[in-house]
Amino acid sequence: MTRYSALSVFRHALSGNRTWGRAWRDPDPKPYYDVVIVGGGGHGLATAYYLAKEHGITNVAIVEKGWLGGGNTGRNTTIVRSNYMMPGNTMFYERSMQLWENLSQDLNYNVMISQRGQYNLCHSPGQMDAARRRGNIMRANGIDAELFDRAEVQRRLPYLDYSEKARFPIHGAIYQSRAGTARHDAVAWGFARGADRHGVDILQRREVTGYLFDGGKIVGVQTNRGDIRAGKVALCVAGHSGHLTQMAGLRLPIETHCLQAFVTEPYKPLVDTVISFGAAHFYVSQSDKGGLVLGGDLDMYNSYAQRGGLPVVEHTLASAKALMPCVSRLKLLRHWAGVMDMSMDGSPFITRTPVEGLYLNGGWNYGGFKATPASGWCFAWTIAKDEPHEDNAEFTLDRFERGYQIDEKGVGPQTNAH
Amino acid sequence: MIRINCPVCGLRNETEFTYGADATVSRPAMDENEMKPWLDYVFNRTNPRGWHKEYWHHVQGCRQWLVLERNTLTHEIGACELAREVTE
Amino acid sequence: MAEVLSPLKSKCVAGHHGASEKSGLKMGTRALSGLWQIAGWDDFESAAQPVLSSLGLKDGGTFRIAQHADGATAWRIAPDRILIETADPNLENAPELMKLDLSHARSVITLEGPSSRDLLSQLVAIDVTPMAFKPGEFFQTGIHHVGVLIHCLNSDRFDILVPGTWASSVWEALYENALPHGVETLEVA
Amino acid sequence: MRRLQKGGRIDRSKPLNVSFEGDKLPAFQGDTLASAMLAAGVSLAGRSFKYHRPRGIYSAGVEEPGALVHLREDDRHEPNVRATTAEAFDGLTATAQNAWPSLTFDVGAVNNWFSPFLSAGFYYKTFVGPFKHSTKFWMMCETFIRRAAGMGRAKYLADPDSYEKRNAFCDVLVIGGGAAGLSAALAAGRAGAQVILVEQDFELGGAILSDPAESESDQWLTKVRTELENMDNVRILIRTTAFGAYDGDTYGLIERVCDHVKAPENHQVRQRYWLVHARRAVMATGAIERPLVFGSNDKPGVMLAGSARTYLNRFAVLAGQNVIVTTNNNSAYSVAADLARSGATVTVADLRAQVSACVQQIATDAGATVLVGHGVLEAKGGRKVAAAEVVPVDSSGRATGNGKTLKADLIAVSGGWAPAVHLWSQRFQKPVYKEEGACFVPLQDDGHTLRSAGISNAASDLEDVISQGFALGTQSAGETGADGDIGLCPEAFTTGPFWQQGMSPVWAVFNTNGSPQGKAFVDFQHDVKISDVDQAHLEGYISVEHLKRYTTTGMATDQGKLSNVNALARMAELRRQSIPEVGTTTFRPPFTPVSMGSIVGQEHGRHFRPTRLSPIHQWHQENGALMTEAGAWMRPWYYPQTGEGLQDAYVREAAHVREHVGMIDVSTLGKIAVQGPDAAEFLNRIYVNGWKTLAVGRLRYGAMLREDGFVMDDGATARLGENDYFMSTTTANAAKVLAFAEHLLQTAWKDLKVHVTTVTDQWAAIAVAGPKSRALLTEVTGTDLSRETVPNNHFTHAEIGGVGVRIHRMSYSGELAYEVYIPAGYGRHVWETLYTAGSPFELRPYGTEAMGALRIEKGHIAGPEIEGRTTLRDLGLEGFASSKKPFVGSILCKRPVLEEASRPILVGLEIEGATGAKAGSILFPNVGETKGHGDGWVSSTTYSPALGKNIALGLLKNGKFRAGETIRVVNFVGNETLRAKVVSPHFFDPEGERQNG
Repeated sequence: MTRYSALSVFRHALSGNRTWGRAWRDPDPKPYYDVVIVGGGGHGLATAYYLAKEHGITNVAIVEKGWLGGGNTGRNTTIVRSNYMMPGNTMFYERSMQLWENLSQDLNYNVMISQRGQYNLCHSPGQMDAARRRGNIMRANGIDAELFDRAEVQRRLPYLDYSEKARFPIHGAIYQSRAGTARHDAVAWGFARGADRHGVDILQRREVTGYLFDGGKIVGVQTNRGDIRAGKVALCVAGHSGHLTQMAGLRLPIETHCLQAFVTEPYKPLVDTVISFGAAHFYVSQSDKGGLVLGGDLDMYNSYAQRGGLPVVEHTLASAKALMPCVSRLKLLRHWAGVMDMSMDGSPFITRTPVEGLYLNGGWNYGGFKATPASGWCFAWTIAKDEPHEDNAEFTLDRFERGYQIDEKGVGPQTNAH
Repeated sequence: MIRINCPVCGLRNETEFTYGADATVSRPAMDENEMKPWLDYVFNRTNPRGWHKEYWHHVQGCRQWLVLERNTLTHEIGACELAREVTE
Repeated sequence: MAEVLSPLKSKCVAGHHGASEKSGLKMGTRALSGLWQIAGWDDFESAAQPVLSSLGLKDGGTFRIAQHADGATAWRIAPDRILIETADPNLENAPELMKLDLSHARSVITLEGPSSRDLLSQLVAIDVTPMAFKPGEFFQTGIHHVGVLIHCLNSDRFDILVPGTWASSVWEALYENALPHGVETLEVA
Repeated sequence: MRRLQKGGRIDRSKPLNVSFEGDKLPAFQGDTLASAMLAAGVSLAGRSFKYHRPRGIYSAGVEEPGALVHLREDDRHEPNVRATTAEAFDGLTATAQNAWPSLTFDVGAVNNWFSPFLSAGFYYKTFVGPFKHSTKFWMMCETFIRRAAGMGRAKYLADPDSYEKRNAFCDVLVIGGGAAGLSAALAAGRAGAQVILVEQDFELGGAILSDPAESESDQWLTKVRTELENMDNVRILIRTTAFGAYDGDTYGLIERVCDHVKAPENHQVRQRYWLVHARRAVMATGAIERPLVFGSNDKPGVMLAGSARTYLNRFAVLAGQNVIVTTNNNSAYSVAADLARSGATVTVADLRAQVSACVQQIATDAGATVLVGHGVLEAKGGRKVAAAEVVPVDSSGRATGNGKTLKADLIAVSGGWAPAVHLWSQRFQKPVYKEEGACFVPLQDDGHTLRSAGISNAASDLEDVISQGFALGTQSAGETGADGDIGLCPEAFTTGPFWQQGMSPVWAVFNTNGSPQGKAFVDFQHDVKISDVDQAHLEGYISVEHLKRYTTTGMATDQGKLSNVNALARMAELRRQSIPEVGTTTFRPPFTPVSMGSIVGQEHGRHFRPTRLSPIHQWHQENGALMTEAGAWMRPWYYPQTGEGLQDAYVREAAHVREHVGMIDVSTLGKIAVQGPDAAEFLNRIYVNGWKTLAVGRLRYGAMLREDGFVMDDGATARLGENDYFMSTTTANAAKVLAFAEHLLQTAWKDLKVHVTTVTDQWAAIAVAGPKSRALLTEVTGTDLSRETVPNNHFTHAEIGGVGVRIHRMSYSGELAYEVYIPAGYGRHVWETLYTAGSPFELRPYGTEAMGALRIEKGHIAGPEIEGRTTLRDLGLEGFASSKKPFVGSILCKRPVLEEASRPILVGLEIEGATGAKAGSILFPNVGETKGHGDGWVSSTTYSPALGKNIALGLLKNGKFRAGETIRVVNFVGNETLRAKVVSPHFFDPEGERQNG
């Protein structure tokens, strides 16, 4: 396995880039693994990586129905941040942030963590108060946060609409300087390469169709290309969690919804940070290639179709122009959608399940990408030790029964409102 | 653009409606005292891939709640009834 | 008695706006003579009949076609609700029927002119071509995210019933979109 | 390159002023910017994305990867405009982009020298930097990368133009105005269907426009177009792109209304966004020619063969004098022949081993030379093509011997054609691969309402194109019920070799050793070379999605219209699989990039969202109120006197209410009529407290929960009549509560005879509060409002200024107070009547900030406390909940965590010192660390004029038992720590003597 560096790039270039080795193997499955991870997205790959690296469990397979990183890992708006307020979330996302900050070095793969900062704009005194509470919780937990007034936001982001015409005036913003973006595909590839290096088998184009049971315990998976036995089966299939737990007879507090993302044509640097609009569900950043990456609201109805509807296209672009009037003459290049688990309180699950041998990582709502490293790290811990780490202790399925809803928005049990 | 055939107003764009909730779960009776049926009603979902029954509210029309059959994989639309006329 | 103040009063100042030398539209408002909702339950239609009859209305119309009589118009807005415009403030009482005064809850934006259907098609996601939307017909839909009732009076004349607190904003949406057609705003009569 | 003296479809009588990089170009009406550039001999049009290599004009259409320019200036500046689709207009100015300091000397071109180190994925392997736990090194590198990347430069200026949206309905939407689309529209139109025909070009005709003018095809076009133009039921939209096919048979179109003039005039819109609901759609979108891969195949002077013919026949521009036409199919023979006939020296290098004699003859008859079994190995020259190295090749494109260098200023390439299946693929699924023609086509399924005809459906010849179009038009119209006489299919016209007849699937030319010569590009705009595809394969990025993302092929502004199949073909070859086994990526909307402004239409600025105004709004504005947003509403925040800021104003206003009397516009409260024989039962279910005993003439405070047991809303409800209740909700939750009530009544509680109707618009409401409120209202109404006649929580009817109103006696401020409900149209009149009559009582208006101060003094909860995560108990409301009846949320509110004794509950805080606390501060014990989530938070704060100190409401763990304790109030983001004493939230008049007085 080549160690990547500027030197290796130089060396390979001299030989015409014809001597590179595979980033990961394409192995045949073994009959038995200690852990079979279902889903080769960022979370599954990260789980495998940390199982091997942190817990020495290397007899692990990832079973992916398509190609690794082909789901939401490669369809999101690439934002990373750790500005969560609710106990149960705050330190989990901060762990993720800390892992992000060293991820390129750890994986020897540049996942392009760009800590260009993120602004959450506020448009009323009430929103400023809510932002202050969030910022204060972050700071009390050792996470960076700053609250800016209108003048400071205008000084920093002069291209937003501060005119009389703005329907929702900007009152200020909460800012996290360590937040930013990461190159989403690279995250999947980097974890895949890292896991592979530790001996994890990545089995692509193999779809799980059912489970192998021994009594009530799950002891493996059935796939469209044969059975694989396993000590533990771990689901990392956000978007399809309900479908895969249904096969084990489990209903979840999850619905699958469709979230669209948008990219414009590439332009020279225009927006050098991440901006979230507080008056509507909208956020924007600019990729290194130059495309403005826009995100909006859910399509609102349950959907497994990886394509979105026009109302949200209209809504998102209107939000973009309301926030940044200069985008009007810029052009939308492409829009697509990902399907995701929307949970009843907007927060995830990293947990054992009532079915013995089955472990669940899902319910990521909008927040899956930024959670990737910590999700893998905590899930690996949970699988290895059969108990949660304190950072994912609240991400259990029984929290609804107990009344412990981790509801960052305070909107209640309505999946499409989170 | 999903188009819904409201039994009162006719075929309309989804923008006139709001999506409500899964219509396959029914609300327990008012005097239900057990916790479990309420937990199931409020939180747990079958979340099917394929045909689904769901509540939509025609907020910019007749303000009726509708039960719509819709395919979550293809976004095909099936029957649509007034919720009040649905018999379980 | 004081005068009823229309939320559109400040908008309705006589003048020509937008594209010069074009006058595709006239926009104005009119006062509602009185607006009532009657609502009932199982046997709504027969419960409503005495009220309708007393106003000279044959019935409550259909979900698509308004029922009109001298001084009264009825719109069947839901299976068990009818909206009635009438100057008569003392509607008949009927058992199993609830009356609700909404005379101040709606404003009317009047629209007429050769471009009125074009303008509607800019804001309404419904087929408003003459074949599809005929005089006497109405529908409830959204304009600029606000629920409205649009009533076709004749080939190029429409009444738009708008919730009063949104009326100013809906007016502005219509007005901005009307500028390319050339628009004449009419003074409140 | 030169403009021919005659021919073409340009209007030589209408010369236009057009400039590129400051140089004037000879242009005519009917030109595109690209044709004018070619006519002027401009070969260098732009720079590529990564290596900043010189790029010329490669195509004549939407697939253009190279000639991307800045168009127009100042606030109408537009980056990344394809010169090939920009219609020439008088006053057009264009400049080059992605080049610094100039197009001809571009510093970024240094990347080209380093290209071996910038191969696929190099950035994933480098720039990590030596420092652990730091992203600084990468971010430094990123700054430079970002500056070099991007294409055009956008400006921060607001767009001066306007846009509009139009909804349209039709039976048959025909997408594409070429032979197939025209035939389809004709059939559907004759049948009597409502038809919309869209064409992205500024002329109908499609590929016919590339035939010599006045040929047989023109006569066909004129005849069909004329008939269509005379049909009332056919709407023809030119300059209109169908960019997306969406659910519900909805199609998005963009009509470029004014992009072909310097600026829109007289309120014209720049672009129009059509949302078309079409019962059937015919996709007649034609095909896009495919490039061939060889060394330096990106050099200016290399052009798609069909495009060279378009420039010749449509724009009368001969794009080269010495032309190599290289092809793997017959279509390029028409190109060779037309170019040769126009005076160029033409050599055809045909990659195929065998080419039929009659096809060869087409070229040779016109004077061209044909080399069968030959391909171009490399384009030679500096900034543009000067020669081509032509080699004999085998069936896989590998050179079999030495080549010869031919002088050339144009290399016209044809790698076959790819049907434009984008719209179909967006809507349905991946297209299917058709071996014959080696291309992806839509799956023909009669269940689909969008179907394709003509070349986009890989029609075999022209007759097939026309008959497919006509048949599908007929069928589509028939399915919508249009059954008029369609007559006969218009006769086909003769044309040259048809698109990719005879195609041999070879797309690249290699050296004898199997490697490409120099840099051979797959994706021109993103500089993806065939060696990058090879490397991706080597490293295991072998799925099409990995390939695309790792090499970025197909991700440029042309979205792979040119690169897609060649990259797939190379990967298939490397994987020793067929192209369909390797698969294709999914096409996503839009088909071509669309301006964001067009989709937004008029919904921007103030009209981004509608605004809701109280019936009294104008008065507030006229009287100097500062307004604030409250959801969709605008509300008076405070009424500043000269020189006053927010703080001074609200303290004055609040103090005034406690001392005299004030009034506030509360028309924004949600108001719901609850009517029917079961109304009381309904209220009993939806509120936590009991309603069965409320008498007519009285009102009662109520709180309601969500289904999960958390507090949802609160407000007072009055019983107006036997079956008639008037519910009020908070401003913020009005719509939510109404929809929830309707849902319960129509789904779960169908047996209840209750109607709920919003009456928010029907009623203006004014709260009159303060010790003098009774005196004022008594005087102005002449009604007995004494404590005995109208005690708290009662209402009465009265008249103010001749208007019948309803006066509710209830208090939010804690003062003696009333809410006056007025029919909305009289709201302002009553407000003004009160204002005038109130003068002797020192009546003053107050805003929401003072209202907040008053309610905080009383410990009344509002939005900051009902924040979706608080329970009745948290808010001190548990006493309201009835234990005798079930209500919404009554079971789930008993879940263990919701009943934990240690939950933060509502407390009052008296802030020590002169500085007030900030809402959102965190509460900590007086000693110890200030870490974690603290003991609670501050929800609402104010300076209390009544108490003369700063106070706050907060939620504090074990708050019930901490009265008197001093705690810390930490506002980390404001760098401020205060101390506060925990007290009862009922700061002021806890016994309620004032409000009950």
